[in-house]
Amino acid sequence: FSSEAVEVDIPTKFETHHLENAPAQKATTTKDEMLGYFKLLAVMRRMEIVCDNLYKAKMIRGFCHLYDGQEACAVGIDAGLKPGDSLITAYRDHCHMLVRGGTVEGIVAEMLGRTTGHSKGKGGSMHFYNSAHRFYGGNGIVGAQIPVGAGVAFKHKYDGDGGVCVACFGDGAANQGQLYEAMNMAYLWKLPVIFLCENNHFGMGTSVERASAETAFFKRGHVVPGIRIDGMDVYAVREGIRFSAQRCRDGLGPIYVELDTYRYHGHSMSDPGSTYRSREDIDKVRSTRDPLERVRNRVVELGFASTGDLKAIERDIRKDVDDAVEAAKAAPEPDFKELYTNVYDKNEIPIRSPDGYSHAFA
Amino acid sequence: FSSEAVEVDIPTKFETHHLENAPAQKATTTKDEMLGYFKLLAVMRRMEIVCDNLYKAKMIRGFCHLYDGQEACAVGIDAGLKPGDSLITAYRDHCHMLVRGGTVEGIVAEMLGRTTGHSKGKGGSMHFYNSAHRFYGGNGIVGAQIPVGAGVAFKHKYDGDGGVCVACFGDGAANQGQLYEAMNMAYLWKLPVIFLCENNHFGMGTSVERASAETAFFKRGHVVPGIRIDGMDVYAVREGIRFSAQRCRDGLGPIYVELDTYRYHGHSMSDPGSTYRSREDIDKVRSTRDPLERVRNRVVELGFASTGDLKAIERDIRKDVDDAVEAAKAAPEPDFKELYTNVYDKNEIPIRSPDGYSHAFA
Amino acid sequence: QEMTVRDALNSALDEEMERDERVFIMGEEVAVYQGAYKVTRGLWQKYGDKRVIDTPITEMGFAGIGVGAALAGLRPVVEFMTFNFSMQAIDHVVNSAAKVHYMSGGEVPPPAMVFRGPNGAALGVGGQHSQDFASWYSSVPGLKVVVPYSSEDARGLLKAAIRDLNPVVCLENEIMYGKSFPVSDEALDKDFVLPIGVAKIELPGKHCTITAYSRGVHTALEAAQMLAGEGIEVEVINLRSVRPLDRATIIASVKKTNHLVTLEEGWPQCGIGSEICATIMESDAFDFLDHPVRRVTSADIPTPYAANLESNSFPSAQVIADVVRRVLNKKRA
Amino acid sequence: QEMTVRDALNSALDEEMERDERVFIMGEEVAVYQGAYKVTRGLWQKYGDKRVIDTPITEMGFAGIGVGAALAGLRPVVEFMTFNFSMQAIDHVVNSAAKVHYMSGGEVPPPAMVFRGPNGAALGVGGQHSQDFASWYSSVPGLKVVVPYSSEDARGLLKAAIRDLNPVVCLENEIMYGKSFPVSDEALDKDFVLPIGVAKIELPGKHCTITAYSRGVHTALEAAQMLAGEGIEVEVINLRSVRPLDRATIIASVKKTNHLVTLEEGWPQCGIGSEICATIMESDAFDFLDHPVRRVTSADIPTPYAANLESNSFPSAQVIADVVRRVLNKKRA
Ligand SMILES: Cc1ncc(C[n+]2csc(CCOP(=O)(O)OP(=O)(O)O)c2C)c(N)n1
Ligand SMILES: Cc1ncc(C[n+]2csc(CCOP(=O)(O)OP(=O)(O)O)c2C)c(N)n1
Ligand SMILES: [Mg+2]
Ligand SMILES: [Mg+2]
Repeated sequence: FSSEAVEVDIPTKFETHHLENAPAQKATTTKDEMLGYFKLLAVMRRMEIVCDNLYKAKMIRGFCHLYDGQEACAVGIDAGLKPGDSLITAYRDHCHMLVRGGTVEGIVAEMLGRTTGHSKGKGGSMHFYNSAHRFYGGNGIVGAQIPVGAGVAFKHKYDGDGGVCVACFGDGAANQGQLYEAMNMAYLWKLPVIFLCENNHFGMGTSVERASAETAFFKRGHVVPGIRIDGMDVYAVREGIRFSAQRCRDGLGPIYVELDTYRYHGHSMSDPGSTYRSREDIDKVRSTRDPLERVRNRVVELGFASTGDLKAIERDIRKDVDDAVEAAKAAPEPDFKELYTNVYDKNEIPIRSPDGYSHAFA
Repeated sequence: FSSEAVEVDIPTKFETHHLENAPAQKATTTKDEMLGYFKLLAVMRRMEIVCDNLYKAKMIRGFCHLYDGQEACAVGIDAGLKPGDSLITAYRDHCHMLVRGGTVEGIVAEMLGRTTGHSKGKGGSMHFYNSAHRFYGGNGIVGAQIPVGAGVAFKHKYDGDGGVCVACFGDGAANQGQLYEAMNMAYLWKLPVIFLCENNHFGMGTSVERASAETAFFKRGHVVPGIRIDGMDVYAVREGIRFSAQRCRDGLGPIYVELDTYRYHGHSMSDPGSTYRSREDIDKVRSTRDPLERVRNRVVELGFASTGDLKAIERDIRKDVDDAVEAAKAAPEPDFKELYTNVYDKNEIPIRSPDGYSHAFA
Repeated sequence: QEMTVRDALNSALDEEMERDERVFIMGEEVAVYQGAYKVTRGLWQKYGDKRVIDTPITEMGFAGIGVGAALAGLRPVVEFMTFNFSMQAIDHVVNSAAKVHYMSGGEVPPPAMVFRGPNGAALGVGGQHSQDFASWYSSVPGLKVVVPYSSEDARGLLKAAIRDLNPVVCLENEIMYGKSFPVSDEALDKDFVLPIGVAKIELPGKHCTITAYSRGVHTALEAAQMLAGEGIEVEVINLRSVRPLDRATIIASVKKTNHLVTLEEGWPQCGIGSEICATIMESDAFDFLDHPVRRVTSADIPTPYAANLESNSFPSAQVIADVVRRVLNKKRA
Repeated sequence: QEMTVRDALNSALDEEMERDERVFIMGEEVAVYQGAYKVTRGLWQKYGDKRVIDTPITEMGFAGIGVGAALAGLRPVVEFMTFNFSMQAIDHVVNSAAKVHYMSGGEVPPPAMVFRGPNGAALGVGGQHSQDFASWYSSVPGLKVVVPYSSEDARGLLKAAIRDLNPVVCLENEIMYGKSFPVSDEALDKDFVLPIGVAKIELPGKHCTITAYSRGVHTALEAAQMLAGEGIEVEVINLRSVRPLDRATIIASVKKTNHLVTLEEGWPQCGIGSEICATIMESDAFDFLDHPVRRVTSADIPTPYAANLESNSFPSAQVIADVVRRVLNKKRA
């Protein structure tokens, strides 16, 4: 049956810091669930490839931080949380948006600067949000989302609603002082926050060894307990997050989670990624740890679907993503009057235009 | 003989973090040296009492952060360093200035806003400096002096001059993110910097337990080694600093030093200090750990001087300090034209006055 | 009845916390110590640890936490012990708080929160503790910035700020905390709020307008009194808010008095006075000017400590009166 | 010969490092990666780890380290990958660097150092990556603030900034990095420095003055060209430095043209344009005005992403030309 529970192994050992216990090295799943993960991972992979092309075609402007390689993080984090939990991340946010109420069309439309984009075209690739799904961005300033995420957790505690906030950041951001300030307060006040480092081993062109005195990120909370999780294995991430969130819910305060992951693309589109790592480095991760391939192998091993079935699924996804992109392209640019809306809660404060002769809402 | 070496015990054990060795629990000294420390401590004690009075007489304005209780820190730090080493601290800086080329007259005159003040009356109590003695302040912004101190250490390394910089900060400042940013870079770059926390157990009215997730400050450098030193014992501080500075000189990078100390006065003059600790708390420290009394006892035990001799010395100091204060009071206020000097290296850029009609140097 | 600005702020906080469970206050020494300047006196005793929160000395961290709590639906009042320290946190005020509503295309409501604390000149606190941030914050779209002078201002503007659905910066002044002002019954009402963006004519007059805010209003009134003895009737506008700036009130006043002197305790360049000069340039009040607008500001220097220098670095009533006389082409009486 | 602004900055850094052992550069990705925008290309290869230093992404920390190194006698060039991130470090620029010489009564020389990087508008980077910090930094006594436009500006001002004995903020513009300009032999000299605080008349004209800086000069020249076809001769002033601001050049120009339009890509309130309006108010150029000064600025909003909105949020040549026409009371040709 597609909803029958099966057990899968989590091969990479969870490493812990200041924790008495650790998640089990296995997870329970079903055929439906596993195929669902496969599809989500495949959609993400495809979406990012399409973004790459749109950027090269000069249809996406400015920055564009692709997530391929790291997909198991976004999928696993979301799978490990409960409805009502919150999420915040940095600028590498397309796929986090996808698990938090976003659609490929809405995401791509945003990057194309269309009015149907999730931020009406006003935010761009670094600024996705979803209030209903408690997704608070999308932040272009390295490190800034970390205390903001702790503040969202503050609200969960204040209201006693049992919610947890996951604040994602990169290995580069992990050196930001505001992380330490936030961890200190979160520990003192027992805030239900998961400080989640997506360690993809580089902050732009700088490897973790060159940027961080301590590269075992999960230990850097010092008194804050930590756990290192294989970020290329969606089940490992899910179980690790579930475990960590439960600690938060139990009132034990913050935890520092490190997801060991990798990005295939350069930092942003202007980064050829050639000065600081080799093609072979990337190929090696791709061939041994790819998050999509790992689920594919599991599906096939468990007999949930054949290689051919999965190829067919991917073909459909390809088509769906292409359709979404076409729909996004077909959407209009934002109306000119959107220039002046959303500066304040109400559109009634006069706002000056460049020429100084005209004011919106005046 | 007054220059004959004697050995004194350091009763409080040095506690270490990530260090293979520790300073010995004894120090070598001489009669002259010990009497010198006694005098310096006594001058500081007296100077701070006099400042207290001057503040209450409304002659010192604004903030005034007294150092009594903590004197062994300033004296011991300086005694543990070599000529050519550097020092930077925060606003509680009167006594650090005294060991770095300052005079009681120059210090008090500054606080009285006189032109003979060490900063010509333009800085006030939080802003003492001495270029010749490599004393870089005096900083009113909590935490700011920490990376600045690491930058001074950067210069020592850059020039390979064998110097070390001590960057002092309080237990409250120890939570500032910029400390972590600075420690990370100092560790990566092996900067010869001593991150020195003068833990006087309170940041204004907040006890360390309420402000810090980890109150063993010397461990908070994580990978940066650390040492906890009795900050009420001038010999402990001296030996601990000497040991730490040697590590820096040996190219081993930064170290985190915690001086366990205490302030007798309120945070600043407006703080009655009554909401967050009791009179008895203070009296207990005074009667058991006072840095001046400890040296007094040692002097007497070793027969270097009698109680009466020391009283006489203190009487002289009292007189000297009073004379210095009188001299400071007698000095003129800064000349009006000083208002506009020292904004830039040269006094030639026109500077606008409040009325907008007049400009200095125009 | 009379009330100090401190008590006005304190009562405003108390009433708004009473009114709305979501309102809480966080900052250094706001709870046990009852506020470095005692603005939060008694609140911790009344509302407890949950709603009056002492933070470590980590401005960047707690400002960010405040923004997050607001995004999630609470109504934080974040106290900076002084606004000088807000420079450590200014990225959160601008990039995390002010811009998020716009960048999300409206998907995220603006964080409804207040950043407040003493701003600008205090006495004898030197170069790092005297900066006026009115012009910087007033330049940022997405923020509102209020600058109370009197006790009524303090109550009405802080209460309005807390109820406002946008991030509001409330720039108070330490020297004013202890000053007492008469307060009307209306101003004591639990629902007394002042509209943000509306200036107040603090003193009507017909010869020359002075715009001022915060402690500057006090000095402007002093100057007005000096000049009154010389037959010069000054109109003093208390700006109350520097973003939105109530240009209409300034323009109307200038059309009446035909003369304008701007006053601020901040640095001159790109200050509030500059903005008001530009406003007059761009309005029809320009044609009513009998003399070009003049600015009175702090000297263009870091604040010195020594009393004699310090007093010369900020605009005094004498200096203001002199400038008004020059603008009016009058000799000192 | 021609040179891009990027190469101009690069050669300036190279020559100054060559000239003075104490000069070093630190910032994110300045070494191995050769600069996020390649301004430091080749320097790490030439000067090695000691003098070209990749930092972690910790602006507050490394800006503070830069200040300390300068206080101790080195000549740091601190690169902010963009000035938007300088908000995390602004306390060090203002409180640690700009004020220390004054607060020490001259005991400590000012930290001789440069904070540099791209500032203001870039293309398609959205609300958090497009802020113009010219007005904020220009308000701070103790800082100098240069705003190069062309390759000659870039070379001459950056070299001057590095040699200056005060903390200097160098606000570059990403969009300009790739632009090519002719450079004179003189400008290629190893000792070519431009005086900080002196503006340049980029285009002489007699009908209307436009003040501009950085990329704005480019747009102003475009507008001037459009207007030239209509017989309107615009004088374009390239400010080059916003602190000190070369008021004399602006005033002289206005006395000649009798009309002034200020241009900036920053937010309007308390901007450089406001300051220039105030400057004219307070100078005798006021009496030469045939029309009040008008400001052209960015719209008073966070920068939107979508291309059509973005282009409307910054001043275009068309908008500038329109404003000049209005100021001159001319119909569009
Ligand atoms: C405060 C700040 N400094 C610098 C930048 C420029 N920047 C953007 S992303 C980035 C690298 C971040 O690396 P990491 O945190 O590891 O995240 P990743 O990109 O790998 O997801 C840098 C330096 C920024 N956006 N904000
Ligand atoms: C950034 C900043 N925040 C707040 C303050 C106000 N303040 C001055 S001293 C102080 C307490 C610091 O305590 P600690 O670091 O323990 O040093 P101590 O006063 O005990 O020497 C505070 C909160 C400040 N000066 N700077
Ligand atoms: Mg990374
Ligand atoms: Mg302390």
